[in-house]
Amino acid sequence: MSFLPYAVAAWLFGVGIYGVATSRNLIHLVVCLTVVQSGTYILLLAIGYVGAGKAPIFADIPLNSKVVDPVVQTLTLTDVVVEATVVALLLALAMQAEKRFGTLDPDELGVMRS
Amino acid sequence: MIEAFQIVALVLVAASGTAVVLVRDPLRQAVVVSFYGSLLAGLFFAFQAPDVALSQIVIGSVGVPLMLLMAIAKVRKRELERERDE
Amino acid sequence: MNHLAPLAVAVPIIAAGVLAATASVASRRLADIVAVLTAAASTTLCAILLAHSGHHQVVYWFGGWQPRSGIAVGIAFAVDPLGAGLATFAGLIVCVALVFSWRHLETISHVYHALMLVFLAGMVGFCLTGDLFNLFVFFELLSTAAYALVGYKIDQRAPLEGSLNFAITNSLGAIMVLFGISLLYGRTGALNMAQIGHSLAQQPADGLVVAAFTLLVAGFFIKAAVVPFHFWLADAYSVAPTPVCAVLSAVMSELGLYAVVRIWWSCFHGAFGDHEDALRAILVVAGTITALIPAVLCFAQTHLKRMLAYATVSYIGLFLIGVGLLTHDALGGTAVYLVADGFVKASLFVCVGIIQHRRASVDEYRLHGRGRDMPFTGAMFAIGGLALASLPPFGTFLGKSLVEDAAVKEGYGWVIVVFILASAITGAAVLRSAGRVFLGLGPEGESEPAFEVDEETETETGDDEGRRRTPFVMFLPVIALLAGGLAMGLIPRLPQAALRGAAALQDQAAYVAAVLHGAAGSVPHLPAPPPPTGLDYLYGALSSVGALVLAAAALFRERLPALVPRPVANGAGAAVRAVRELNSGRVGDYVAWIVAGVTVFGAAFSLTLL
Amino acid sequence: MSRRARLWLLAPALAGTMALVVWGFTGLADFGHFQGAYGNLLAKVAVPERKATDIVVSTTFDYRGFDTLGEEMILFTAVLGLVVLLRELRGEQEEEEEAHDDQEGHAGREHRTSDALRIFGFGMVGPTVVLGVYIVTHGTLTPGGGFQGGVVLATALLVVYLAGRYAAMRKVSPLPLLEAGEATGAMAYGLIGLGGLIIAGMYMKNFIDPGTKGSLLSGGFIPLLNIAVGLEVAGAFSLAFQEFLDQTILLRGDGGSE
Repeated sequence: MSFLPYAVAAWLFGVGIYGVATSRNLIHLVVCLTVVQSGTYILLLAIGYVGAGKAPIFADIPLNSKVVDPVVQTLTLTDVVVEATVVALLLALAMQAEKRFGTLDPDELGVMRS
Repeated sequence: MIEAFQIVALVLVAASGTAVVLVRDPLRQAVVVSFYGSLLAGLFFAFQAPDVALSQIVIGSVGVPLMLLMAIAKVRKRELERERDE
Repeated sequence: MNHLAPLAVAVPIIAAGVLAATASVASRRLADIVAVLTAAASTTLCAILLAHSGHHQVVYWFGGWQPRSGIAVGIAFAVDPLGAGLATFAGLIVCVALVFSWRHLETISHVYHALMLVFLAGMVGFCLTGDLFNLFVFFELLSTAAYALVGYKIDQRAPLEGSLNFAITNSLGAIMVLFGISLLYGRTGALNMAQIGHSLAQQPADGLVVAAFTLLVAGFFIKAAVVPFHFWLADAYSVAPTPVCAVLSAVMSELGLYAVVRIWWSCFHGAFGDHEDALRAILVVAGTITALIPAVLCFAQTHLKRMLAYATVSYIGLFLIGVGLLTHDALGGTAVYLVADGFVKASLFVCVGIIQHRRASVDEYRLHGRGRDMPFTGAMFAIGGLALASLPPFGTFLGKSLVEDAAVKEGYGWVIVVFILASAITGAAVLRSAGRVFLGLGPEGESEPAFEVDEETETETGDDEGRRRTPFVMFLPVIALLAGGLAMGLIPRLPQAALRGAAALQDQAAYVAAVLHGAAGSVPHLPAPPPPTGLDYLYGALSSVGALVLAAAALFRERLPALVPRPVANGAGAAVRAVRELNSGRVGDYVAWIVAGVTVFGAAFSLTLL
Repeated sequence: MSRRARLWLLAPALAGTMALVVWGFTGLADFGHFQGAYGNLLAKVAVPERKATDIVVSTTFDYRGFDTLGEEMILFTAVLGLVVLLRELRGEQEEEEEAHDDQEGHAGREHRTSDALRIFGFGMVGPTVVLGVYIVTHGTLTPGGGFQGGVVLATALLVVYLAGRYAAMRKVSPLPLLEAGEATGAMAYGLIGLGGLIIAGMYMKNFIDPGTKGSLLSGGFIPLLNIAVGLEVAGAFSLAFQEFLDQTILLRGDGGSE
């Protein structure tokens, strides 16, 4: 059971990539990419979790309390913001592509071959 | 070591993450992904990461789905226009 | 003096903010001037850092958080000569690109300038940082700027598609890098590369280390466009605005390889050091494939920018061989080769930009003979082609000779054939286009309808008056870049300095001591490598003459007697077509190839490195 | 490649990659047993040194503040990218404007929002802004900070849109002002870092006295950075929402005529 968090991270990685590779709609594809990325959040936070540890905020717990790793949380914060920016940019591209190509199907774009 | 509510949250996240990928219609997917974002936020609370959870709520279950909805709305509108033109 | 390190990144970042904040009031010319001056300032800072790092590793802890008993508390810039050199080179290319853009992209130029400066800041930070997660942050920063810059011409279809494929594949790469970083953090509890390397070396490597290594390498190989991660590159580089192409092709791809070098020597060398031979074999084979297949695709192209894009991939393969030999003389030689080739390729892209400005097309057949009245551009383009084919005394020749000599020492003498073939074929493609466009040689042909390109000029000042002559600000970059490529082959102490830099980068113990314990480790003294021998000149002549012969053969195919039996020729043609078909423009295919590549590299690493 | 061929390539490749990833994960410490030198050190020293009670925040803005500068810039760059990618080109702009006038002629969507919703919406703006400002300024003490508060502030603008109409939203936040605010926030972070170099001799060095634990101004320059980030994020997300709204604005107008 204690492998479950890592297994979920791996599963999201795999299922997200499956979605990206087989997507028929650019908007759907972008969302699948966020699923892949959410695998990294779970992995990071699961790595830094300490059994029975508190959140690393010493507002109302004593200074020597057992807390979970604060570094992974910092990294995940950055990661979440990065995801939002990538989504915004990709959506903008998808919308422009739809405007010019008249389709959102990545398989029908294909202006450039070979 | 792993707590029961963490297991529940993890299973829910895995299931809804799969659902996000399998729902191929963007509009329905935007709804599912908003739900997924909230579940993730819950999981982060369960992992003792309230800062991340708060970010996840504002970005993952509000910000990103809003952008998605706006993008979908624009696309739908153009589709309608194209149909009208034909 | 160390304070220059953060300023090299902070200056362009703050300037980008100023440009964006004053967007509605500042004039275009002012933005041009501010951007060029900022890029020049950042370049100068990097150059000073380069000079300093030649004596000892420059370590800068942000916020003054020095490590405590070997545990890094903050983020450090750990500047070594090769990283500083690459950052300086990035700054130079961005300067030149900004000068060339003087006449480009008239609309919302302030955003363009801000994006270019952020792009530069991202590349500089990427080269200087000593923290693995910080490396990821800069990786994302430079990528984000690059996606927007590639898709700049939103009124055309191809740039949108190129940018989409670029953004999706590279985001996937960034996620893989992050997975790798997470695994390493889970094992070592550290993000500082020196600390990670020190910690990994303490215990035997296992599946976790292999998986982390594979994911990191794959993520950076996507950026570098190593086969089979390379498909996105041709789509993106063939459609970006010319000045952006120059930066992408000359610097950004190469950064992916730099990152692999960095993590291998700083993080993984201690854990896998016993299996260096196996890794060497894997990387050299991957490099050979990456050098040869895209070289053929390059030769098969008539779209000039796409041709140069494939040349970029082919050269990445050559650099990968050089890097993959894992010795300091090969790495030093690769550094010289990489910078010289970057100058040359940027100059070729700029030449294509001039053609596009004057003739509103980048297709070899459509341009047939239409460059006859542009002798200067033609000459520069042809010289660039010869330099690409490593004609002495260009820096490409020197770098290639250094790497070849190092390969012979390691028992990989056969890669000389790969170097000669790849440089001759890519050079021949350029020379053939030069002959067709500027001299009108060869029969007129139909351009391939394989992909439709929106044939438009990028320069928006281009009324007929403007098209009749090439503005000076467009010529200047070509001359400067070619001169840079030449200088790389002529500066007397350069090879020695590059080798010393490479040796410093590869000295993991000294790196750990300098970063974590503040030791002022000195850069080792090495003798200068022997100058190119007669044999080296023979190889250089072979590739240059080979390029000329191949180009002539392509131009005058009809007049030649049938040297190859028809079935063989047909078979070869079908094979090339089949390979070209793989580049389908569909991002789903590209993702499938990327995953396949991860599996192949992962299998190779896990079978040999444990 | 045909889709079938792609699947044939993807299936074994993905299986292999997943196997590699899972194999890697088995090398991790059992869930809940992590002992990271870096994290443990920070958990011990951060509160005494920085007086900020939320260690995640003092790590984000102080110990690893340089990462956050990069992250800020990613957000800044992404918004620049949106401005580039969603810009209306000459010609297209006129088309859209004509359509817009049309919509005005149809009495717009002003009447499509019910009065109750509008009043509720306007009523919500105040609390949303207050909540956003609260989250930004209390970052050093409790969960939250510039990022989370900034996004909340940006959604306040969306509430204006939901409650009233696009024009009202534009009036509240003219684009150039937002652009300037966003860029200023991004720049401010870099400049505060520079302040560390000038005043304390090290880039990104915390040059303000950390104060006492638990006070609103504890953490030295962390509250300042939080405000800079809040400004940047609020500006960035408002701009992002507006860029996407600019594109969708006509939808509501069309809705009635369908």
